[in-house]
Amino acid sequence: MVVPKVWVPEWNDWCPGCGNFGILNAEQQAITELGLTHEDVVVVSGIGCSGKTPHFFRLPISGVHTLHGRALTFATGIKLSNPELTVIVNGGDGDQLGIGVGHFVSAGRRNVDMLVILHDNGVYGLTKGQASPTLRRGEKTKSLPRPNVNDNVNPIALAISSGFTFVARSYAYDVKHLKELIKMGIKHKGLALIDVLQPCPTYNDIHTKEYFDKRVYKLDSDPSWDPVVRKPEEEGEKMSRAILKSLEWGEKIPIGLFYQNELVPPYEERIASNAPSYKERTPAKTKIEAEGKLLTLLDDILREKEI
Amino acid sequence: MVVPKVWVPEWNDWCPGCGNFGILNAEQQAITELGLTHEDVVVVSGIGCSGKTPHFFRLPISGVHTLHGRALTFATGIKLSNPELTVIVNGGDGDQLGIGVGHFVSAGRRNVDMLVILHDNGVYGLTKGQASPTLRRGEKTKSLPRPNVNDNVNPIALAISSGFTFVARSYAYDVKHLKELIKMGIKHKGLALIDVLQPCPTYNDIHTKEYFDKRVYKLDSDPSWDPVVRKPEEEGEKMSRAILKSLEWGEKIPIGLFYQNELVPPYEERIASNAPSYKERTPAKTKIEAEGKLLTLLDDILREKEI
Amino acid sequence: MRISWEIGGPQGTGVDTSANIFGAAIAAAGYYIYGNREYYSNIKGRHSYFNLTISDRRARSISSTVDILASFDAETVFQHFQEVKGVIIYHKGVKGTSIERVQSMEPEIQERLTHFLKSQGLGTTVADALKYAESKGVKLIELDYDEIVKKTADAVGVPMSVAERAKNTAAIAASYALLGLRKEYFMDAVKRTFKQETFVKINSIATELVMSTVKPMFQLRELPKTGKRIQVDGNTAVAMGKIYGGLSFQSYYPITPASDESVYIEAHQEVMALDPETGDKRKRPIVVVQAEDELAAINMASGAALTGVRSATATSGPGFSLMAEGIGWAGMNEVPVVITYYIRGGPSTGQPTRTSQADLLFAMNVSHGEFPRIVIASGDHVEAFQDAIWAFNLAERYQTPVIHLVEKAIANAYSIFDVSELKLDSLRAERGKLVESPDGEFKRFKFTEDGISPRVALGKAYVFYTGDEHNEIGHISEDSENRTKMYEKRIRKLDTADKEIPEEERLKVFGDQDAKVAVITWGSPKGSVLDAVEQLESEGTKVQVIQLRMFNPFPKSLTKKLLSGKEAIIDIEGNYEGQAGLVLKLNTGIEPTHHILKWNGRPMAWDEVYTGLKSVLNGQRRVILNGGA
Amino acid sequence: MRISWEIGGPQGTGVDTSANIFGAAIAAAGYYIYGNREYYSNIKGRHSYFNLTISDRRARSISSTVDILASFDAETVFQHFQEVKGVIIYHKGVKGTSIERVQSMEPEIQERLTHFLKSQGLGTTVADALKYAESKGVKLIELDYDEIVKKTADAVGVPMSVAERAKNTAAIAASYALLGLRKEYFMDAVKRTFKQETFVKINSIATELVMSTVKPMFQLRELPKTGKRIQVDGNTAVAMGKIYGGLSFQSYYPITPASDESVYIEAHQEVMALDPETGDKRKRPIVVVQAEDELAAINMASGAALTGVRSATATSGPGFSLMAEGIGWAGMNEVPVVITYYIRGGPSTGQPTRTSQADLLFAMNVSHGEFPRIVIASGDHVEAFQDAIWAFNLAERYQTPVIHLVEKAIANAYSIFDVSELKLDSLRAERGKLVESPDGEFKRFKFTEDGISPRVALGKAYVFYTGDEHNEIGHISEDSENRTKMYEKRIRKLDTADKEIPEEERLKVFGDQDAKVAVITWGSPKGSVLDAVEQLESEGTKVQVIQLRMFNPFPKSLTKKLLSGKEAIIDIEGNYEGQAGLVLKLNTGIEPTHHILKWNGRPMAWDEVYTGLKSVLNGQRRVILNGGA
Ligand SMILES: Cc1ncc(C[n+]2csc(CCOP(=O)(O)OP(=O)(O)O)c2C)c(N)n1
Ligand SMILES: Cc1ncc(C[n+]2csc(CCOP(=O)(O)OP(=O)(O)O)c2C)c(N)n1
Ligand code: SF4
Ligand code: SF4
Ligand SMILES: [Mg+2]
Ligand SMILES: [Mg+2]
Repeated sequence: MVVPKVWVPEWNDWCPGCGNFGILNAEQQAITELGLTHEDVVVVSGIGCSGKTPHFFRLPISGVHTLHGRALTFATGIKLSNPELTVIVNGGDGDQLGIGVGHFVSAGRRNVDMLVILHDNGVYGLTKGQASPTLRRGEKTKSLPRPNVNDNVNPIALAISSGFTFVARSYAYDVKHLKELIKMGIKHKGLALIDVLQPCPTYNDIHTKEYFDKRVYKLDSDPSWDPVVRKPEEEGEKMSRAILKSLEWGEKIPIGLFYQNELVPPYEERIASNAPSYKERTPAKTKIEAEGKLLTLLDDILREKEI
Repeated sequence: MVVPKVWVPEWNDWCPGCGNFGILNAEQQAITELGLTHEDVVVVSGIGCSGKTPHFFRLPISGVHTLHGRALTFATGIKLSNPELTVIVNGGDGDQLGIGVGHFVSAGRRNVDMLVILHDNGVYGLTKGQASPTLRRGEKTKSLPRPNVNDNVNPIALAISSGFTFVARSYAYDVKHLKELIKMGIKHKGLALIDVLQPCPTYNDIHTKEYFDKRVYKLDSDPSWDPVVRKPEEEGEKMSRAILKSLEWGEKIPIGLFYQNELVPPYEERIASNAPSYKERTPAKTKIEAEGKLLTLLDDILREKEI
Repeated sequence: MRISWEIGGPQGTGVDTSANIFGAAIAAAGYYIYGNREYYSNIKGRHSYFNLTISDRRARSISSTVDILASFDAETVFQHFQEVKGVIIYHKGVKGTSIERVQSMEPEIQERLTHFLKSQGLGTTVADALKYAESKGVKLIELDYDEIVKKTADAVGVPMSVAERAKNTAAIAASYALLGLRKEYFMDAVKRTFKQETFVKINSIATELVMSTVKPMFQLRELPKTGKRIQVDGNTAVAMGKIYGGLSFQSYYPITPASDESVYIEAHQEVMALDPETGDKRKRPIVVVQAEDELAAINMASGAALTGVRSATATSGPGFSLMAEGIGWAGMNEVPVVITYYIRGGPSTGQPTRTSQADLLFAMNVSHGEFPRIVIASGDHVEAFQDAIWAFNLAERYQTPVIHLVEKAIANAYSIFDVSELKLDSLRAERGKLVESPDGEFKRFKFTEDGISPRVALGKAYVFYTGDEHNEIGHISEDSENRTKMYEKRIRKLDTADKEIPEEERLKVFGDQDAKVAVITWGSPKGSVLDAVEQLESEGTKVQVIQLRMFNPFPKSLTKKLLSGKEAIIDIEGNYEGQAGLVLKLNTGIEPTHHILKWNGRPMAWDEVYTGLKSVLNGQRRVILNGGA
Repeated sequence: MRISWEIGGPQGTGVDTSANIFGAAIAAAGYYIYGNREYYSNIKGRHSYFNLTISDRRARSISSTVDILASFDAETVFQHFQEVKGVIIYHKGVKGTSIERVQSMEPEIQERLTHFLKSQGLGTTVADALKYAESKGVKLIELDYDEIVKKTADAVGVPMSVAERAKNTAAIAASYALLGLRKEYFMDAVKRTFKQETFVKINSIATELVMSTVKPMFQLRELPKTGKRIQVDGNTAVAMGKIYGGLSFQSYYPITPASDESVYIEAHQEVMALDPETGDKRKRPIVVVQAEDELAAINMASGAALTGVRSATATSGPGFSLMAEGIGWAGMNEVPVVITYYIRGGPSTGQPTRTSQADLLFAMNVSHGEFPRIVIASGDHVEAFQDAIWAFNLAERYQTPVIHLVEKAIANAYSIFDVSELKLDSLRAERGKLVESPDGEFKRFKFTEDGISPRVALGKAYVFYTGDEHNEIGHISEDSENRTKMYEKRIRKLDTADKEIPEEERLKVFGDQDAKVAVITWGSPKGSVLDAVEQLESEGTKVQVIQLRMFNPFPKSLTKKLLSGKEAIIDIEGNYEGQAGLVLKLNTGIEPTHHILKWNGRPMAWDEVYTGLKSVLNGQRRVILNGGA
């Protein structure tokens, strides 16, 4: 394994003051604090300002900057072939909830053990500020010719309805809060979402730092807030309570963990229950040839077709 | 307008006993009872057994049998260009909630005035019975080599989280119940979903007629069930109550209206508020040429660019 | 020796099972079989049929004329009576059924048949159709299936509904009896198929009832069998090839006629393999994911490939259209991923269950921008198996998506062949520049002479991938000079491939090299073309056949050499435009002089190719085939 | 007469506004302008620049050498000093900045420049670069922007941060002063741009400060203007064309460099139109939908087209890849839908903000199966406008998707031209076989001689559409004979189109018809090619230029005729493979003898084409251009 002699990070070309910096910092800190190295971490991303995240890491990790809306699908292939990797997906709100929302919902059905960090800035940043799916109807950010005509999707409600088993929200300028959630999300066994409120000072002149600073409050400041499903019976009620909570958006905006359910087995376990060899011999660890000789034995398979 | 002298319906090639027959009958009855003709109705469908629906109508309507998962997108183009048409979308559960789930969620954000009839049979019928997104994890229908490894999506919860403004469930073998809901769904101003429990006797040997017959009960048998949002404040609570209700699936399965909210303006109104001429001169009604001469006047537009 | 047998009936009424029992019996007697299955995009009720060629050597094509037609419904008689040259086995009870009453038949067909029978001065019942056949010398065998079912039911002591399928067995038993082979093979096949005692009994009795009444027409004798033989369809052949080749990850979205491959692999999610360290046999898993759509399928496969595993997906036209963007990403990121592309009738949903060769140009040009797309095509089941492994080797050597074309006519057809033909031991893995233990800084996209950079699995070094243009490290780069170089580096891999892959492997030559007439073809028509050419040769006409196996990089020099000096170059393929002919022209400047084309969704039968070739030799420039119900 | 001016700076610091003010002033003085914009796929901070050609007649290309470079940061000097032949305007304060310190410059570029300067025996600061330029005869104009900003701020009485942009104005004021034109034009342009009094003041003062210090180098005089002129970029030209052509529905998903077109239309969601019944002017709406992805965009557009309205979408490579399946459906269902395809650098995400011509073959072969894809390409802004209307006419006449190719180099470039060139009155609507009031049974897919069936809007008759193969009614049909016929009917429309559309409309010929040398080209290189050829002609070398405008159906006979007897056929295009050359070969058998190609993402400058042509004339077979920072 190579440890870089001189690690030359890329120049970061996000706009000054962009909330993405906070997200990147939190990610880096979380990875460092968890003691993860480049042997462990693959950061997968979609397309957008947020999509550039892996290139801007100042830690030596691997990065896979994929297609607009498709990060989750690549990540799924990576993780299932090599479940030892820690896979973190960074996606924009357009990326994950617009063009990619089909994969978002479908990923919930699989519950692959990964973490999705949603860069929720209300706009399509990299294409110059069109409305993203989290912008509310009637809102008119800087570069819209008219107020937004679409209703927004609620990432928290959608993730819960889709089967994500760890659903949280954080705020890009509260790096510590975000970092802790990222650590929890990485450790969570199953598919995790952190919806990060990410001001885009260039295009989103509504949901600014000032806007959030005075609205954001922490869910766990209420000691009775318990988002964790501990028994199957609790599931429905904790789900709908979390969804109701997620509708709170106005003078007060809650951040923190909305819902967690580790009773649902991650996809890796489901594979292993069908193919027990998967527990030890994952695809990435299994040799399929030795010096060119194919190692798979076809006898059984041929026998089935013998005539 | 042509009224067919001899209307020769296509031969219907669904399997004997298929729940789709009930859905087709209910649709036909609803259209007839509402007095709608072929000048009014366009039935749009995706791909699957359900996708063949428009071809099998025994009424002269127009049918647009589109692509797998894409029916809603075609329907949107049709409806917005000619809002006078009544557009009904028929889609399979694979079609709408698998490959097409991205459009499903996104359609919720627009609330175009259309009705989606979901043929919910738990399987991919036309491709020989693979698990569809509504099949639950662990269930093993006839043609699966192993129990289903994916969790299901809950169409009701997903539709509500996505912004559908009329969300109901019915049962293919209760034609009368379904017919009434279809009539309501057509009359509803905005995007309506009816999730129709549709037994597939060929591939789904779990969710059979017998299975549903003894489980299905009507929501409105409880006189206190009021799914209609009448004031904006009610929205959140009615939503989360409907979602909680939709999680009820076991010995008892509720059918009927889960949620309705006509306070959200349909997309057509949103267009008209930006372009008032849309109210009278819809694209389909507006001539753009007369004997080859183009009628659009470019003067204003050229003036903006004059230098 | 070749006998053509056909059985038809409504989808979902046991046509497949019957054809399998019949085939198994024939195979047990030492014969080879080539079978093709035709069916509607429908689950139950529409007409489907099996066409089997029985031969004493490996069979590779179907005939458009039928020696024995086994039917039990009216539609089968209507759809096929014109094809039959030998015998029609039919149900007494349907004789009175007229065309108008067969609702499952499409109006176009009803109209055409009505017109035909009327033009012959006949009515429109099954009896009329049979009368026509008889007038052409066809022998009729009438069975009363109702009676057979009744007798069987009575004998076994079950209700008639339980004994229903006895009629299927009766139809194949009658067919079998015509061949003159020993009854035991048939009985064994029946027993192997039906697990339940009652059903074995029912079918045995039905067999006895029929066999005693039908006299042999063909004097087939048992043939000696040496070595192992297998019977596989194209989907299974590819699946087996992939598994042998080391497939470790397959993602797919259900689609006809591709998903049977994935379902087969799913059912073999663990396979035995040698552990190279210990020498033990141990199971290894294959991860198979049913994705939410084809966009997900290709991208999951690419993601998996980045971890260093052999990874693939399989689809057909509509899914492939959806994969365009993902294939482009794989091309840009030099990902070795294999796409098995089952061609069915297009455009759009088209004819989902029918065959076609119309997607070649799309496969070769898929996705925006320029990058190497390696495209290979199999011509039979043995090739389908071997090419699945070849595809992995090409993908890993040249680090680019490889598109493996297999048509529905191969996927849903099957053949019996000797296992030795697979040449298992000669098939090897070539993993190209995959670095196991990197040291030093890893430049995933290093500039090299041959355009191929070292590759490493995620987790073994820190590497970067992006669909944006990038520098050697894999970071985004918009620099114009890097752009020119990196872009060229990727495309240059095709030149390297062109240099390294012997042109002899990229095409196969058959027939007489000195012939003045050459045929070019590819994919499923191969067998029919070879059979047609053999027939022509036996009549003294020499023809050279070139089967194109790789379209990109194209075997330019060799085709030029082979085609130089030919008086006629006949392009035979299953599309309208003559797409392989266009690719030939583009690559060599040589243009086919004649075309034999077919796009009606049915595979080419050897005898229609033969007739087509005759027409061409008589001067016809463009022959359109339209055989097959 | 041609002057090449360039301005650069970090994205988001007012480079565009500055270029616009400068251009407006020049235009007011009666000059024509052609401008090209280069920028990174980035919002703020990366280097972007504008290159303007000033001319006394309609300008159509950029130069690779620059007469005046206006800069205010170090990177602009570094990226461009080698291009300049005339004057560099730079900021005193950056002279000491060295390459290493300009972090926004990509490592590849830093390395190359460092290497270059060192090879010249120089250091790596801006001062060194300037020294190099000076040694080549370039004049340097040093401005102290900090001082200008300060003075301006003081004079207006605002903080320095408010007056920041005064430096931009200073840079263009200095540039303007070099030209020798009257100050008023400039001042007017400043006033028109800044609505606020304070800003007008700031910029006026900055202008005065600079103008007084810079002496004219070019003696430009005011030119007379006759008639109306407009300045539009390619996105706007297409949008205006579509609107004029009757566009009523446009769906899109944001993507560079396509979405500016849709955003423009969105901002013009209501346009004035004549009511043909009353003769009144009334507004009509254009429905513009920002879709959730490109799959939705194409399908919404097709849905809209079924209601009888003119409907379109616009995208670039990644989106087009996603549209493949939808385009196939439109082809199968004979839907008149227009796809404006803005080509940017591929494959995959590629270089989103750079130009390319590499998507031609993909556009021509998009989606599985065979169906007519009509493909046209515009070569300049006037054509972009007119072709938008042509595209609708073709789509409706031939009832098939029409793909209109426009490259980033046209989309994000602009030119000034006379409105009369648009020939508005000669542009007409052709709606083909659209039936307004159907009577009798309506067969949407009726078999006809020319392959074109009557069409009707949904709601006016009951009609059926399906992506499956269908009969004349539009119901699914798997019948083999119907298949053969219906399939052919669709493709035959291309023959009809080929017969009906004059080949003269499908290409344009320039230059000397009797020349022994022919150039074929298409799209954005057009202007540069024509300028280069004009230069060659002025030197006595005659060249014929063929600009291909329609690729499918290809103008076979005319190209054959035009190219017959040429000694050299030079293919000039912006890709690696010479794709239009391949299409030529495929259609005519004629192969380009030489290639001038470019794929570095930057548009072709007229002078590099000129040099390229010289190389070709000296015998070089393949010239690769690599100009442009
Ligand atoms: C298929 C496809 N369509 C469109 C684009 C253009 N595109 C690039 S970034 C982007 C949107 C980015 O918005 P978001 O996902 O919210 O990310 P952000 O920039 O805000 O972080 C779009 C539409 C693309 N790259 N690919
Ligand atoms: C892009 C694409 N992928 C796959 C298919 C194949 N396909 C046809 S029908 C179908 C699934 C049908 O399932 P569902 O939508 O549930 O409809 P049902 O048949 O159950 O009514 C699939 C996958 C297709 N037609 N197009
Ligand atoms: S555009 Fe917005 S999201 Fe993108 S980098 Fe700039 S501030 Fe951040
Ligand atoms: S397969 Fe199932 S859904 Fe399809 S027609 Fe048959 S019963 Fe109905
Ligand atoms: Mg965003
Ligand atoms: Mg279904």
